[in-house]
Amino acid sequence: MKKLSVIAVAFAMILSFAFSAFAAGTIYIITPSASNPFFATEQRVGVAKAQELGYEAKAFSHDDDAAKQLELFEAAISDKAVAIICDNAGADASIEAVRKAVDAKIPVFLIDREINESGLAIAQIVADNAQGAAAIAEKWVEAMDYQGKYAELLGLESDTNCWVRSQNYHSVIDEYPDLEMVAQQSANWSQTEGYSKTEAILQAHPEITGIICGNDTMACGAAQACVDAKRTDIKIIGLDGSDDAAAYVAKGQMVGTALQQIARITEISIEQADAYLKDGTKPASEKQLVPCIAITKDNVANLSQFVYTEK
Amino acid sequence: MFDDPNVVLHCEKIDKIYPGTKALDQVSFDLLKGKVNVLIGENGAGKSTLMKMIAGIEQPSAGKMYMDGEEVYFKDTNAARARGIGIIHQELSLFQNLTVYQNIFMNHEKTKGFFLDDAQHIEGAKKILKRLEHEIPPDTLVGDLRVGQQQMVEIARNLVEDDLRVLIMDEPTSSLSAAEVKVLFKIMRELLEQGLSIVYISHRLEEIMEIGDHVTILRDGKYVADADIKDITLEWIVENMVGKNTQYHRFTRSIDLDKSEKILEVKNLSLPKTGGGWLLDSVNMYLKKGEVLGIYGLLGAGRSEVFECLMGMRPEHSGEVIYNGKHMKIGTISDQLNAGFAIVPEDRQRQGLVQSLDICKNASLASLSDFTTGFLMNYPAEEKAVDEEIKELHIKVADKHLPILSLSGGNQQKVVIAKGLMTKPTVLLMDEPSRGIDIGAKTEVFEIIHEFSERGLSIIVISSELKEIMAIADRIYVLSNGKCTAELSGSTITEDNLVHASYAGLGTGKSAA
Amino acid sequence: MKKDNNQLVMTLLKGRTFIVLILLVIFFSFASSSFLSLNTLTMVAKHVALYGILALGMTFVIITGGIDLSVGSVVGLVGMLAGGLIQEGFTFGDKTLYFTVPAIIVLMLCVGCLIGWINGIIITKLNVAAFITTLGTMYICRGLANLRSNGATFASIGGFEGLGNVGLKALGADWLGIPAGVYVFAILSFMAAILLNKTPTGWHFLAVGGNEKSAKLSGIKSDQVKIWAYIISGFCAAWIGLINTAQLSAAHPASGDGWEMNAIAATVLGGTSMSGGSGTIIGTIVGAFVIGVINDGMTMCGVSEFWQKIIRGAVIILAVIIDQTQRNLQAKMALQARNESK
Amino acid sequence: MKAKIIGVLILVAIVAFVSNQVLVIEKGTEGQYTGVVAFDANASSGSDWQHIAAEISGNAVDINTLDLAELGAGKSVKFKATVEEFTSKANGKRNSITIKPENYSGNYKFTVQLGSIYSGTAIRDVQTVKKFGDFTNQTEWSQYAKALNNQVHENVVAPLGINSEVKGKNVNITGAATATGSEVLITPVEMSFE
Repeated sequence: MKKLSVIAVAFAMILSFAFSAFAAGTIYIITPSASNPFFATEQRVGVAKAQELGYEAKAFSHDDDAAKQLELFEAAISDKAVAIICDNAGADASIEAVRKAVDAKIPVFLIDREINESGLAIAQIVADNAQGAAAIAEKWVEAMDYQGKYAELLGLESDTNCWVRSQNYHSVIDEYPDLEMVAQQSANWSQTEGYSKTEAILQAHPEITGIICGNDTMACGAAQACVDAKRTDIKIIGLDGSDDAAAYVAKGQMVGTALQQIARITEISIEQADAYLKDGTKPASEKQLVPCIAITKDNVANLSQFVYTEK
Repeated sequence: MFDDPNVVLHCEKIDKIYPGTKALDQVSFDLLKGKVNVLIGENGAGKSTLMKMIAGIEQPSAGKMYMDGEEVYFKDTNAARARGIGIIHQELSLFQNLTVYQNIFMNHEKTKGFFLDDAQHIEGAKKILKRLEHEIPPDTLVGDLRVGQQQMVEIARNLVEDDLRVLIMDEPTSSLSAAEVKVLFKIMRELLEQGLSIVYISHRLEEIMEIGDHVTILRDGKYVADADIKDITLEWIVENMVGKNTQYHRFTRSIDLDKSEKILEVKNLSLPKTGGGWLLDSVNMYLKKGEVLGIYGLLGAGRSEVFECLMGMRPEHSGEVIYNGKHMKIGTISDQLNAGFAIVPEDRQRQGLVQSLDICKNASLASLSDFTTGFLMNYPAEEKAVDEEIKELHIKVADKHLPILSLSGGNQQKVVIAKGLMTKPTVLLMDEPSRGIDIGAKTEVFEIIHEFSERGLSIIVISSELKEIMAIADRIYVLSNGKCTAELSGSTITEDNLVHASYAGLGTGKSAA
Repeated sequence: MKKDNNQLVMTLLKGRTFIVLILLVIFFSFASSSFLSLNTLTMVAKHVALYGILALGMTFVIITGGIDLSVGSVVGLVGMLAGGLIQEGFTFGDKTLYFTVPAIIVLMLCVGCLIGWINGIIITKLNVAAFITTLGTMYICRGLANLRSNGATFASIGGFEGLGNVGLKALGADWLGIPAGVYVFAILSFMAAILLNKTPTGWHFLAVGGNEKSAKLSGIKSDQVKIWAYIISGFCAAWIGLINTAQLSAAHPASGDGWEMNAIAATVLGGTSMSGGSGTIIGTIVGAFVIGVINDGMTMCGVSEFWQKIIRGAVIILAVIIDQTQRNLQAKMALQARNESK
Repeated sequence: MKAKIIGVLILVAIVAFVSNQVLVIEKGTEGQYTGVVAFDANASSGSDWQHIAAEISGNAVDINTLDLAELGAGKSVKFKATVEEFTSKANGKRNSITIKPENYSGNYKFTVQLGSIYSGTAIRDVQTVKKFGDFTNQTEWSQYAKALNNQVHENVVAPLGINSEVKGKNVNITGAATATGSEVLITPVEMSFE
């Protein structure tokens, strides 16, 4: 009997989370892990904007697992969602999931990252990682005075963006023969790993004067490791534009970061979804690049919660 | 070459050496055709080991075996089975998680094409169980059966094959009721008529006289004697089993135990056995201050269980314990330690010592809380206490921070005793304190026992060695099959009394004496 | 009176997973209007197939008293190898070999079996604990999966007519409205049930897990039996590697990360004892469905990711507690029955 | 023994089956079988260059008619100017000239980048010959931008052999201009010294 009551309590618990208001339809917002402030911003802004426009919104994480993403898409289809907003789990591995939704007549709006297929999603509102990486890399090259040894922290190697960012860093940096990369390690987008890998690299290559990082969480880890090792001479860049990174930039412990205007991108996607659902208006072009803004000490004050406001 | 039509299997000078001990020493054995060949001997005499060789479970270190005039070598049970040798193990070796028919046909499965033919299994199981007069539903889980029923399933497993020539039965009746034993004997006679040969190991002497044809006695891994049952008496068997070798010096007591008060009394101590029956069945005992009390019995008689109950390791026991004149509620192990009980366990390596710690830590492990200052260890105090104990027990130690395994067995045992004594006990429980140590160390251990009892420590000693217990104990309780079958003291402590009492509880109702 | 009560509770406990499954389905049908529909149930079945098939193999391993942590990584590795064979072929000297899809399927199943075999050999012959061995192979396989493409994805899983390697996508498609993975799940479940219940080998799995010493005394080659359990597990994982790749239309080196835990959870929910010796295929299937229904049901109800994890964990622990309760009660009832017959 | 024979037979069957189900081709000749051509940014930019240069020239407006505050991400511009300074950084990889446009009186600073490395994506961003949507992803899109910058160097800047002697000369420039703050960066598509 006791066991049954335990089960009953468990059900009641689920129940209390289950019901929320029925509205003009449900928008699914599917992003990578919400443990990262960047993706948490996508979920927060997305849900808020969708509710403001009168929709119910459900936010989920696919944890960069393409199979889990497919499961979430299929759940959305079964749940008869009216639209799906997705920051996807891989340019190639996500195509099938998007196709599934489109086949079920659910419009898909991709944000932040694109997929390697046109004509499926209504919109792909992409943060221009390539341009952002190149832009901040140029700032970094200047800060390095075009010479010196440096290390690179890569993101999760199975993630498309990891390589987009790395390639575009290198498209700028590799033009300068006096800049030499002596270490390249994956820190899996993680702050802890960014910290520990940086410590290890500093031990092995004390001569480095720069570290380029695939995202801000790793860059923050690297910056902290350099601060702790009293290596104020090391020039670090990241990419995302998080508040944590901005704090390091403001203190001069990082050279800069590139802001992906993710709050803006998410809002645009919901607005476009709303327009499409109301009267079928599609955006002018499917692929829309939203440029990144290079953030350095000069303009870091303008950045807050992934929103850039000129002051 | 060996060829005798009356002998199914001949063992020629078999040796079996385990690390440290010689379990079998040049044992030759003839397995007579169509007979019940009885093997008898005290615990550790090597009966089961010899049977393991014949059944292919283990292989002899030296010696040969012959069957049908040719030499045979059994590399595993399958090889022995192929020669028609089956074995019923002393410990049940059934699959508790499977059904009766699955157990019976395990590895002898009947198939139709690739698939199991369960209909045939169930049919076959029913037939065999009917023959055994135990019509257990074949799809019952073995884990749900009584031990006696499980024993029947074990026997049924061996009868399922038609080509069986030799059946080894290692104490098959130890958990059977009188009625079940009758059925078993009936089946054994049937099997003999069918030309099977049986090896029968049992402690129940009167059973042996009833069913046996030929008896072989082993002692300490050596052959002692063999004879046809019709030519011998129970007394002859006991005499040959016990032997007349070593004698220990008997200590003289300076304490007058008659005037000593009872420090511990146990009334109606019972301990249920999982799977039915009792490990301890209404045992009554008392212990006086300064007394050395012996508990004698065969393996599985319930000796260690008495200690386990007293040390709080068996919360499921029932009965009353009076300690220092007051009723005592047995708590956890640490409660019992605090109350003044200490134990020197039977299995030194597994229960007595922590191999990874050094000598000093092993000795002080049970009394660490006596050597603390605040939350921290007071190492000087600890080392001083250990040093004293080492001196008192004459432990030969070069450096007390050496690994415990660097000591000889006897000195290891003394460390375990030191550990018990360091808790400053009122009652010291010693389970087989002389096991696995050489004769010199044994004497020293006995001296320690004597010395501490003279100082007023009350000690209970378990031993399965007659000579030892007779030498050190002031008074002896004999346990047999969970029952207390005798209380001996002074002149009544004789080998005959001890042996007969130790078999008394096993009888099918009447006493063997 | 009390005895009847016990028997009722016992029956409920034995069928607990199934009862929980029914309750969950009823609950989610009320909680989400679109849950109880053919489409949703097909979807749940498709998702269940993924870790259900892993759980089939895991059931054999756990029955023999082991554990296989490497299955998730084998999924990733097999997917990458299959994707690589389709997209880049196998280069040998100055020739490149392109296999047909049936050949790739056969090869990949062999890879799965091979990894299982290696696990089994290390565990039985070299006496390394199963947990450690498969933890090691888990890392190795994940590393190899990433190494195959340097972390990149193989996207051209469809193959090319000209290279004769079209067709893998069929494993991710629907056949007569039912996903291919569900057919594979059904067939493998059927085969596993036959193997476990209807063949001598099946008995040997149970015997080795229940009492290895007795099994050896009965002449069963317990090492071989255990090795087979790991081979079966690897075989099942290879199927998931192929199906998952086909469903995603891309081979992704992070695929299957952490799925071994889902498989273990499904197996345990299905009543397989972690100490070995008991377990059923049907139990595992029901267990997999319980997890699937919880996952999809909670998603459709909009339960947040973080809460989902908490609830999933609670369900697993609860299942084991109930399992233990059942065992205790069973022992108690057996004792009771015995005392009465006395 | 029986099991071993069956095992070997199964293995042989697998090998036979797999070796029967394989296509062997010369390494690197996949294209002949699949008809797939890999993306090549340089090839693509080469064929587009003439159109793009022409488009930028055609759209170019005089810098004095523009509100420079709205220059932002890029516009096509043309003007005549005087070279004030020639700078060379990073071993000649980052050459540039600062110029003063004719008739300009504002306080913006004008720099023309002369390579060999060019920053930014101004050329790509002002042209309309190719769109982002024509490419598979942003990587290709950014490779395309870089390839266009290379075209600038090859076709426009390198032939002129510019060095510090250009200081004080007058120059005619058409190109793509972007602004950050009060600095205008020009990537030329046509350039001639007088």
